[in-house]
Amino acid sequence: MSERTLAQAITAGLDEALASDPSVMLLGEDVGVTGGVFRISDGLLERHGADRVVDTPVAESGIVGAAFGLAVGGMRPIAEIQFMGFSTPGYDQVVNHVARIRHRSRHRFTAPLVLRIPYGGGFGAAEHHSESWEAIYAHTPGLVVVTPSTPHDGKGLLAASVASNDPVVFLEPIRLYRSVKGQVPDERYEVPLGTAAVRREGRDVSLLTWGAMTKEVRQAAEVLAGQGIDAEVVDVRSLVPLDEETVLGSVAKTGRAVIVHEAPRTAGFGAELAARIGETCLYDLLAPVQRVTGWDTVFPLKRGEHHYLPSVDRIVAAAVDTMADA
Amino acid sequence: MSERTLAQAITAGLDEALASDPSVMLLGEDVGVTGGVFRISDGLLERHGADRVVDTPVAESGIVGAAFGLAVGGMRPIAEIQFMGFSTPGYDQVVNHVARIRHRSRHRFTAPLVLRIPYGGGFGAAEHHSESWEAIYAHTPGLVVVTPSTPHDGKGLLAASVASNDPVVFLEPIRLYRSVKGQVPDERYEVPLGTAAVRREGRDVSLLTWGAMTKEVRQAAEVLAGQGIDAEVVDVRSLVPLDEETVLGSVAKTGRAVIVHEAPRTAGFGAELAARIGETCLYDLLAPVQRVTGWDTVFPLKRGEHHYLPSVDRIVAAAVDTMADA
Amino acid sequence: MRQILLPDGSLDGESPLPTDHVKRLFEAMVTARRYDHKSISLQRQGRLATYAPFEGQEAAQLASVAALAPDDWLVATYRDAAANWAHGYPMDLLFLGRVGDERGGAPPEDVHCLPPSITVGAHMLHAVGLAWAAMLKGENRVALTMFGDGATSEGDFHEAMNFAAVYDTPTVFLCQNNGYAISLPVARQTRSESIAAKASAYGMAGVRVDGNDPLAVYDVTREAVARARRGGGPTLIEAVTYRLGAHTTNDDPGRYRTSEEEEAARRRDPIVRTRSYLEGLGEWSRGWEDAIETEAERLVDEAIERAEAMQVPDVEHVFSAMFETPHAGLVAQAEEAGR
Amino acid sequence: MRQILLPDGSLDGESPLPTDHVKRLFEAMVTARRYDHKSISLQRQGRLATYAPFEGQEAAQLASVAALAPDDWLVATYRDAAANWAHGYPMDLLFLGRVGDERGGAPPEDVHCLPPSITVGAHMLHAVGLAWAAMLKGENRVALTMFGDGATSEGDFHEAMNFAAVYDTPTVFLCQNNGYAISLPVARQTRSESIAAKASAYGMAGVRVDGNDPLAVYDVTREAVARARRGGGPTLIEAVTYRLGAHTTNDDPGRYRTSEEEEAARRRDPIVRTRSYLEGLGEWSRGWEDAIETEAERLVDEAIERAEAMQVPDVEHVFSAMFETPHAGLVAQAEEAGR
Ligand SMILES: Cc1ncc(C[n+]2csc(CCOP(=O)(O)OP(=O)(O)O)c2C)c(N)n1
Ligand SMILES: Cc1ncc(C[n+]2csc(CCOP(=O)(O)OP(=O)(O)O)c2C)c(N)n1
Ligand SMILES: [Mg+2]
Ligand SMILES: [Mg+2]
Repeated sequence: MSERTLAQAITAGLDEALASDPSVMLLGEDVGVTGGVFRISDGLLERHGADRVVDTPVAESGIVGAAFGLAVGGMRPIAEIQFMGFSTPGYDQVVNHVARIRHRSRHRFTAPLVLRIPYGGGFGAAEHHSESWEAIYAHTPGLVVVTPSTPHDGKGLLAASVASNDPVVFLEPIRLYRSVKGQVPDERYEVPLGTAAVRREGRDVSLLTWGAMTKEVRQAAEVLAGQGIDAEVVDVRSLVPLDEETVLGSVAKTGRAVIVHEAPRTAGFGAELAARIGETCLYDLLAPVQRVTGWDTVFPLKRGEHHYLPSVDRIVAAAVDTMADA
Repeated sequence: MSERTLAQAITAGLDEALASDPSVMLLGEDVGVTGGVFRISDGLLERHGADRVVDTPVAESGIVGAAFGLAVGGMRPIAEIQFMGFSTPGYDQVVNHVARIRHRSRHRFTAPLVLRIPYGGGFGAAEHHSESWEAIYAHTPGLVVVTPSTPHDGKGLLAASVASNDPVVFLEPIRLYRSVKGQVPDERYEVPLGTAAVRREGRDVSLLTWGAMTKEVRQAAEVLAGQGIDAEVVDVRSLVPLDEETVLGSVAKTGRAVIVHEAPRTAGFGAELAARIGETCLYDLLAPVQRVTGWDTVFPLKRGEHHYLPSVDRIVAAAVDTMADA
Repeated sequence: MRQILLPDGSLDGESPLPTDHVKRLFEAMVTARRYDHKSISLQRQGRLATYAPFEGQEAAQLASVAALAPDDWLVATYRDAAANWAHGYPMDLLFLGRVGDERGGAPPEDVHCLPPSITVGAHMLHAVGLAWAAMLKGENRVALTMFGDGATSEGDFHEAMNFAAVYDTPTVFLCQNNGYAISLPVARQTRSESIAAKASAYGMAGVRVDGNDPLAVYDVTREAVARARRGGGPTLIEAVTYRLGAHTTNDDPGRYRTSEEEEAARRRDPIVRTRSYLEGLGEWSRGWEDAIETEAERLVDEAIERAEAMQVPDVEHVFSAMFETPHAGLVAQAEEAGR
Repeated sequence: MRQILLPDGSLDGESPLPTDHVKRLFEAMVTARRYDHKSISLQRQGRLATYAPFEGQEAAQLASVAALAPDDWLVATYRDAAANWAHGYPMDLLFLGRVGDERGGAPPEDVHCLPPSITVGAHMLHAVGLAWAAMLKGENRVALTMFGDGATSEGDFHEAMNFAAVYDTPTVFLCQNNGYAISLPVARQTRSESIAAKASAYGMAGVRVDGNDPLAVYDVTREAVARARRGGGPTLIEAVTYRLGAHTTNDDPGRYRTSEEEEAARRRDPIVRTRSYLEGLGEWSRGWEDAIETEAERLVDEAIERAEAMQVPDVEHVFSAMFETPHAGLVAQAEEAGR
């Protein structure tokens, strides 16, 4: 066990994956010599060599498309996109090829690659550096979509993603890279894809979230506790496959749900959760499901981002609202 | 008034737009000399000249990106993507630029373009020719997203789209191009963006849909009528902005909803409707909202597509189910 | 433009192939054309979905593939059935894809062809990745990717060419310049003096060859494959050919080209040219070609028969190849679908 | 590589610019550098978000823009503040964007600059579209787009170059080859012998120029602009320069380049070179440069003051520029946000 930040845990996970399987390789813009704009792959070029840790030209479709070919050809590439806002030039390759080759070829060919994408805002960045587009990946059949919010999950979900024979979109919440710390086993372990984690048990209302918003949601739960409301915090963690048992089970138990995400509300992944809750738990519901989300706007620049990001206050207010509705 | 198919109505709308505003132009693959793979722009090159009806190289990002510049520069380009499956190479330009320039420049620059995308399956096509990706456009703040299901709407929504000072994604249901006919005014008229249409009034259950599925949904409503169930058919038509009054009002009235779309279920636009229904009409609901959708799979090739597309039977069964649940 | 076998059937230089090999190529071309014609007629009968004919491009496809080793990758398009077949893709599976069945995308384990690409452009990067993987794994494999003139307008062409050059992957880029991207002639696709000339933008070798000349096509491809195999990096080959048929069975070429142009192109038919050559050598007879035709017909007919005899997939088929193991939500959907 | 003003300050050939114009360029370079240094220090104080310095690239940016008419479009990047400022983009708005306020993206009506592009690649197509629009509308406008060496790896570069050439749009592509895409040196981005050489793949004129030579940069840009304006089509200019500073204030160039390399590059500083030239002409004095510095400081300080004095946007700001008129759903969200 070592105390690590989320960033360090992911670095450790990458290192281990490279060390334990010669077919694993890393590619992306600036991942080698500089260790990536977030230094997540720091030291890996020195340790594993330039064949395995590859700096690419600025060409996202090239990165994903080449990674696809590498994967079909028997490698296990981990491709990095520098920021989610720059993932769209590679989106065609993901949607039309990465997600589909297994189906297209009836299992004859597979593309076991991991696409790492730092995402989310809250650090006053320039435009295109704060996006949360998990929904457009979750809407694409054939992809696994996960996002860790703890150092333990950072390493464990990564191990499971690299081991997976299906392509995995691995979303890394930038805001948490260095702001969460925790004990991380030094040996290899997997956090299974397709499992959610209950971060706090509670009876009154389920707070469902993932990625960086887990932080505000946990804080909100504490505030609510102070007001006598016992919130359950569910870190959905795996959007596809979804752990319905844990996520919907929580709502069935509490009868109330607040869904929290950074992405714009309309057609965000929160809508999917709300729809499933309505389908499965309608008769358990004591109040309408609430969504506390980013707005249907561009992610604002520094001066405006506090107006956009779901705040502890907004989450608390929504939860209180669901109680009042009972 | 003339009797026209949806395809003919759109052609008439394009012709009129070109004739009435010299800044309107058409660009896309094969739109000129051949009139497009669906012959929607047939005759327009001859009538309006090669400056205004432009055959482009096979380069979707180029089409959208150039259309963006044309629009910012004062033209009103109507750009065509040949099939929705080929829209993803241009998706980056749409999401990061077309949808954002107004916000980025505080109204100083705008991109009033129309992006026409034939979409949907049901005609036994090759892979990538049957996609329904409306959700990934609806999830993008800054875009208007509409889809006509009648010849009247085909021309009227197009007129409104071309006149709009905001970018419009104009989705054309391939399966309906030649299979629906109706009276279309010869003069110019607009069907306002942001309005839904009630295609059949009913008291028992609201069937919410858009695009090509309106056909099966209308048929389902007739079948249901035969079983004594009075279904209301709402053609959502404008996904963004959504006509909440009509769509949610219908559900509030009937207390039951079945949402029908071709796209994969998870994080499809149906989830958004279900979420809004849950938020707004929870206490009106007499049964869980149902989604009858494409599956979370690749759209199958010809031999399998009947397993995928929502059928009249599935829609009827879901509606009956909501009645039983009461 | 490299040429060896001139349009009149005479040679300019020496044949890189022994005559029996040329005869086998001729056989393959005749067989492929039978497949092509059969596909069009099956499509007219509603037995195949949209079909993209390759008539006129047989030399470009078959003579280039003839330069590959069986373990080399072939990453080609919807129009390259001849090439895929020559590289081992069973004809019945090629038909099956056009019948509208995903199982057509699953060539046998020992066949190194990706399923034909339907999207234009993206697959060239796949060939780069496959070649790169082979390089990293120390396998002695080359990846040849086929694409059209139209595909060179896509951003992915640029990124694929660049990656291949930067990482020196053993990739051969074979562009079949058949004159058109659907209706758009090459002159309106690019102002470049040729497609081959684009290679220099990537510091790559580029060569233009008469795509209807099987000997020259073979020769330049063999060179490119050899270069790639010895670590000399990628090559762009432009095979100048012509699509004698329609873009697809949905297309009407009369809208964008003249019959004079089509007739002139027919005179450059690679099969006619190869026949003249063999005839000149005294290696051709009507009887021999008739025998090839008869055998081709049998082969093609049996292939479509096998394809059509494949049981129509059940609902399970839609769900069963999305993931290695379908997850619970998908299993639930499959049950819902089966109801 | 085109050169006129040699590194030692002497001329090879004739200056295309009268001396007073060169002096104005010198003034602009010094002022821009002040802006650059100030931005870095403001960023360190937390008053600006991440900043991308252009030190060393002043000649490439300012001498090229000097060849534009006021109505011509400039479509440039995050690193091109000097160029934008020279084309009329108010300095306070350039600061404001970096302060993190969208109003920085709204230059006045008579300024024909798009907001600086943050994405790499996409904006080149915007310049093509703008130039095309001007052509169709019979306006006599050219669009100049600036981008880095790294951007030439993106598919959008390819599509932009191709569209510009195919439609003969009056577009000037100005690549500032500053040696790196963040950490990746040009030699590992492409195997092309130069960036300029890529022009021939599009049948376009391509020219390589010493980007630290303001006279040559002006000269080649003037030629390209004139060609575009008279309907002669687009040009690709590669201005070979060097980014003396970090990629951005978050970057540590020590990770990927040596101090020797940096020092050698400093010796090619365009300001030093221009100073030597003017000095040689007897047109420079320390006092004059000091006066420029003082004026620059005032200008820059006032600009940041104005930017920081702009009221912090309220919640309305987030919603009010998404559409011409916010639709009901958005109005409801704005109300929710305001609570
Ligand atoms: C990304 C993408 N865009 C558009 C299409 C539609 N389309 C199919 S074939 C074709 C033309 C391709 O021309 P070319 O590359 O010359 O190949 P050819 O058909 O002539 O063999 C187009 C535009 C597609 N399949 N994929
Ligand atoms: C599409 C996209 N991908 C990645 C990035 C991240 N990024 C910002 S600048 C840069 C390097 C660009 O290099 P170059 O074009 O040479 O311009 P320079 O920064 O040297 O001026 C990268 C990769 C981006 N902004 N946009
Ligand atoms: Mg072609
Ligand atoms: Mg650079």
